[in-house]
Amino acid sequence: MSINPTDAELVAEVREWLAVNWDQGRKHDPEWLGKVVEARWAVPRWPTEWFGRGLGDAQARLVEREFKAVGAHGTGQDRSNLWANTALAYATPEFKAKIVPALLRDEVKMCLLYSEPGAGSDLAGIRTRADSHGDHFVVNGQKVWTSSAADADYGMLIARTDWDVPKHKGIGFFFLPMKQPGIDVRPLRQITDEAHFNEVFITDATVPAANLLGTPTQGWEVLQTALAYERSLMGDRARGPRSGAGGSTGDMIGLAREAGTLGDPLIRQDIARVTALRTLNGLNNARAKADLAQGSSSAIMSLGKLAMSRILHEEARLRTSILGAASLLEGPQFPRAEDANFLTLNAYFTSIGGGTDQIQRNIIGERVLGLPKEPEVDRDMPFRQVRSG
Amino acid sequence: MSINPTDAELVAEVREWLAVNWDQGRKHDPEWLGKVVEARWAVPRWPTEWFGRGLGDAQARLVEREFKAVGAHGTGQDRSNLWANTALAYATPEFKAKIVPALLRDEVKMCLLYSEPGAGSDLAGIRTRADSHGDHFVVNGQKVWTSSAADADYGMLIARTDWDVPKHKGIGFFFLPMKQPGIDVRPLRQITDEAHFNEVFITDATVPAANLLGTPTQGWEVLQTALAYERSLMGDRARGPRSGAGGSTGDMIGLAREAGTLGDPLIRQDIARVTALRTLNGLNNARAKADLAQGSSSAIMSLGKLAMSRILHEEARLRTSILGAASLLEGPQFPRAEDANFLTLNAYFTSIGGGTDQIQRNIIGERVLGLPKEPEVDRDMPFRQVRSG
Amino acid sequence: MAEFTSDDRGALREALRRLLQDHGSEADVRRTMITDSGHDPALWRRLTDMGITGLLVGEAHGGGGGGPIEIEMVMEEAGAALLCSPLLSTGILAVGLLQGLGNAEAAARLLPAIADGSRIATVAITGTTGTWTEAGVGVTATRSGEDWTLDGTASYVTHGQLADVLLVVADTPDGTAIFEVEPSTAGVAVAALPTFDHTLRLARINFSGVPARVLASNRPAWEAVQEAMDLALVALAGEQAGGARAVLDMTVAYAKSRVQFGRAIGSFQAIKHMATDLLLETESATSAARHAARCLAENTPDAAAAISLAAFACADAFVTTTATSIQMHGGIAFTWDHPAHLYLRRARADAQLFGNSNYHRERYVQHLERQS
Amino acid sequence: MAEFTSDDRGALREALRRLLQDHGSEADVRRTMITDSGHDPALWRRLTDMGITGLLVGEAHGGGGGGPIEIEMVMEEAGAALLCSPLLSTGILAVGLLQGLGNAEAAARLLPAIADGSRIATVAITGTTGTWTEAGVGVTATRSGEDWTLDGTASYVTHGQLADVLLVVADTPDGTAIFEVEPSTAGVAVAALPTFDHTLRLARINFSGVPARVLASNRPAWEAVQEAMDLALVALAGEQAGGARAVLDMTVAYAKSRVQFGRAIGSFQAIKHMATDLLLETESATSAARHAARCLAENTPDAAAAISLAAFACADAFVTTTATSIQMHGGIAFTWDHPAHLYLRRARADAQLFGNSNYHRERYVQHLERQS
Repeated sequence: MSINPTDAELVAEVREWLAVNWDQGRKHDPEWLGKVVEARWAVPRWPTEWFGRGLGDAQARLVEREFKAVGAHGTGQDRSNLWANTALAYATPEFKAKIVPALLRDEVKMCLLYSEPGAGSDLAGIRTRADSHGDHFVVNGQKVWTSSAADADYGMLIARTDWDVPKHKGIGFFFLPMKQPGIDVRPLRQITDEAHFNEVFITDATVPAANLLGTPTQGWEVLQTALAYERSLMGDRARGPRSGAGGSTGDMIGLAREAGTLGDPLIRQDIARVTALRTLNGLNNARAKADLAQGSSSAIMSLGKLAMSRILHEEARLRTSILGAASLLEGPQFPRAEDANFLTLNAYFTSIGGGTDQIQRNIIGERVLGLPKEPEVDRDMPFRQVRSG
Repeated sequence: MSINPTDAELVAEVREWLAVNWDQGRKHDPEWLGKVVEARWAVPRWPTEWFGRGLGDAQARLVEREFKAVGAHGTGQDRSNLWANTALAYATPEFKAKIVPALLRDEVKMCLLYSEPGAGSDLAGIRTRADSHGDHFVVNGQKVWTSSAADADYGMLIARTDWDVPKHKGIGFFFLPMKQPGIDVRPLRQITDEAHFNEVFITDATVPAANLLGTPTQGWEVLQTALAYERSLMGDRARGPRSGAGGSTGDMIGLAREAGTLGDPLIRQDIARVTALRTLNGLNNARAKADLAQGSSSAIMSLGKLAMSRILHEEARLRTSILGAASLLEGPQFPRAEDANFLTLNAYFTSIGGGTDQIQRNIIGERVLGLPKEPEVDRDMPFRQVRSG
Repeated sequence: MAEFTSDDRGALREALRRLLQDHGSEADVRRTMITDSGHDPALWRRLTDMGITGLLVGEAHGGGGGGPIEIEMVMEEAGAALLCSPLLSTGILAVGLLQGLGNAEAAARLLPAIADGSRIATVAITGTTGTWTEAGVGVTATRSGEDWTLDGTASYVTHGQLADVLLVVADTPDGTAIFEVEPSTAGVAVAALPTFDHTLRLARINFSGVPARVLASNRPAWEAVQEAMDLALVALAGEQAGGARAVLDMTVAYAKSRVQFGRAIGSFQAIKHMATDLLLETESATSAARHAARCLAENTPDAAAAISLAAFACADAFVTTTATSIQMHGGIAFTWDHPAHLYLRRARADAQLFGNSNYHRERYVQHLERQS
Repeated sequence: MAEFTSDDRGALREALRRLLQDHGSEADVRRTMITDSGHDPALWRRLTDMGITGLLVGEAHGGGGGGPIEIEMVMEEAGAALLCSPLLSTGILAVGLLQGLGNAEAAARLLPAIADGSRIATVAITGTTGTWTEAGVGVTATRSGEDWTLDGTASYVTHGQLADVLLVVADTPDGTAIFEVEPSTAGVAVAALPTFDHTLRLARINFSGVPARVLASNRPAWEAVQEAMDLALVALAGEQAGGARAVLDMTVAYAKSRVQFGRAIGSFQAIKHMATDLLLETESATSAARHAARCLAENTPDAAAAISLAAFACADAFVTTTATSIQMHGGIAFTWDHPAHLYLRRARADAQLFGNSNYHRERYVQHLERQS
């Protein structure tokens, strides 16, 4: 590893390393990732003490480009590995030393333990408690909307550690070991009749104090960091038609042609309107990226999720219109109906999940347009006194 | 006048009186109204001390029916005369004796001095001041959205009398004499290029203490009574097309036929949608009346203004669609365009005036659906400290 | 028609509401909707005992002699409770058609068993296009002497897999005619269609050289079919209005009890204003459904317009209310165990049966044109 | 076409913005819009000096050699300031048509004077139907040897009463052709039409046996007209996006400063959420307008689709934004003296010129069909 390499030197080094170590058939297994970590390619932006090279963003992207060119995986985790980044920023040295390399090698499975049945839009209103017992905390409560909780080794948990301070100020952030008796993971059946999420019931589970990130009441701040990583990665998480046969989600023309309704002037207007929404969102995103590339931040970025919510609801509605009575049906025999109906329901994943459209509008109104916040009745009140329901 | 007459006796009495006193060509002048008042037909529900007969509602309606049958005017003022009812309920005996008969005889012209540039949705936030000087108050401030202020003898004024109590608790309600030097009435030019309203600038105007209704700080309560009278009378205050040539405001079929766009499937759907809104509102109102007649109050009543706002905006939009490029024009040469454009602008009279749609939704949500109020930051604060802007 | 006083109606509504509380709860619906038949025979018997299944059947044939006003009211309650039953098919559509045809023999033979709930009938109208118009009929009838045989496909047949008697609308060289077929007849193949609304049952029925009894009509048969569909549309409008009301009530109750940021979410303008708009939708749907029922009962000149209006206004109101309700609930309504999606499924189904909103808007405009 | 760097564009935008602040304020607009001509000749000279009136004219003819990207940008500023001027008619529509026709003689004769602002031209396209399609043309041209005469009516001619030169689209037995007419020619009757948007001027022009010079085209003339309209639509899209942005900014500023119930109204969800939705509309309109300009400048295969998309997306966004803005302001915006209605008037005008949104949506779908 050369110190302060030129671009050419860096590219030569990574190419040479890949030439020696990467073979096409290779799986992205922990063994490969271990090599990548060891060679300091996993997190080139990170400091050298932590498996990194202290590279700037531009050079790190050169590394990513070379990996991508040969189809290799494992670099760029300083951007993409939510778990490792969060741990690096806030974990205790002892826990960091243990967990960070394991995360970079993908040896531990993770899940998020944030939302609760009583704390959805108001995440700071969580009531899961973590009570300190010296070298460990005891956790009790219920989490919901957790993906992959059944397989997880650790959950990134927010839990209340102090009930006598305002709600944002009494939260701790933990790496909670998931494989222990006090943790009961149940699948959560969605309106789409799938179960991508879990409910997690936590009863007297323990977590070592060393697994705390930041101070016992610094959790809200840690969470903001973790959420920022998550957001920067998210992109468009909306899923396409379930049948997989619908082609581009935007191809309403093809759908209407197939259904024999493309000649209907009402359908045609609707296709124009709805296709335009998706196209405009694409143009907005392209403009936002161009603005960012020129160094000026863009208001548009924040609008993406809200726009996508509308697009998904409108596309589902249009599909229903195009199909007419055929939308009464479901099942694999009727893939178009299945798509229309699935997408109708699944659109709520985007309009509710990760902050409802209404909460998004608050955020955009306040952060982008600079409109004043609403008075918050519980903001400065000891959490113990905050009304729940 | 018989005491506790039977229906038949009452009808006979009013018929006989009308036969003697009413002639068809008669104008509704103060002289006629004076006779009606004198004969105690003006306000038959009111007590006998105040020109009334103490009749119940059913009998009073019999009187109204007889007046209506011959085309005579002047009875039922116990329902319809906002000014007299308000004065009767709250004025001092001396002022009442002077003003009430004059109001019943329509000898004094009135206007409302409620809204201010800084107090629209938030009427309790008025900053026009009325400072007590013993036997009179001195008034300073500015009122807006006043109809007929130029001709008025008195304005029903709300003004702040105490700045050190919360906003609803420091307001006085006055009959302000309008013909005095301190009052400057200016026409307010609307977006429709009409001037149905005025701005009223008040500089050191005086009002006798006797013209105060209720106590000096009871004004908010008096206002609620006055507003309730106003609401019960309002009905549909929306105006039709300016050209007068548009026929029924709901006849979109005729308009489209004339414009040659009735064959357009998009226009047809739009006509169905918009005509339905007006028809549904009519059905809702009919159902509300039937419910009321059966003694059960109806949620629907409250929805009328909100529904009408949407109807008016939608009808104006539809007219524009039907006309197409012709809507670019205005003026008497182009009455259809004039209608479409006037109605587009005038729809805001209903969606803003008398409480914006947004305020209406608050009221309906709270009063009809029982949803909780928002926290009000200034409700219990001395008004002096309340933020303005 | 029998005379129902307003007290009679109130008592019937109250009894039905209580019955559905006791035997048609959400848990009952969830239990029933996953059965093959999709309805609960025990509940069906109770509905029969209450006179619901035969409500529209004339008294001469053992029914209640009710009309559009009564059935609209019943369907408001059915919609609120997501009732799983073939009432729409047998007690409304088939009864309406049989009574409208003017075939006394068939009426006398079929109506009593429909009224007493022992036979379930339905009407097969549209083919695979799913357009409930004369052009959409997918079955053809061929005559040979006095005998008729049916060929072709009927689809989206409501409760077709439950029916003991099929009334089949078919094309003949002389226009539309109505036929009576027992599903067990050779050449009839009834295939259940999987429905997005799990509380509904639909079938596709193939006819291959099926002998059928023609139910002669003393009037153009399509007119009678249209009339039966109009009756069904009034009933559906009631179901939609009742469903919307139930969803609104559920949503408002949640908005009052759910606390976020230290206060009930119903105190936030976003939620409050959505609720208010849904109230207007729901009230308007109720007015539209009841008005259509009254016009149809009194056979007023504008009855057809009133029915078209109710058809699209109620369909759209139910879909809007249920769809918005999920958004207002947030995550909890994204779960299977919450009832919101059951209503959304029902609303989406109701919005397609017997023609969608665009179709009914066009019909409505045609009525307006004639009036104008 | 000249090469404009991004710095050139920035400088031009900045200069224009400053000019309009100084000489095209709301007070200037109100003063100008009530004059007969509806534009301010002094401001027009300043715009000429800045190179705006001739921006699209080729450098060979004394213009700036700009293209769609530059004119879209200029029109964003014009829309924001409600600029009263015949720029759209003379500097865009007429220039576009003259440059697209491929008639070198006419271009050399007319373009320099348009570029230096000394002559104002416009294009008469539609007749009294107000549909900007070939079928909507209301003037007929008759040939006699080498001479042509025009008869009929053109309407909704933008700035027709200001024009020194009329380019008239007319039907001939061999299809559409373009003619040049001076308004002072005998048989030409120009009548100003009163417009709801007081910042716009429209005229109806009658032609009665008017001798006219044919501007032969080396391609189907309607194609050239359509291209000129496409250029005008891109310009209008820019005006709409810029107008929407100005209205949004004005509204947000008001929502921050206006206090009711002891707090800024922008802190209420009803207002905040409306503002957010308008932001999305405005950003989308801006993206659509700029994308259409870029596609047209680069003549990409999907340019026509991009222009149609911009035409309806920007038109609807401007109308929605201005209409919602009035509601958000409340009573103050119901007064003549508040600028909100001026924007609404402009938005409603822009939504009709060169085809309304339904028309452009249909065009857009036709492009999608060809791509699909």
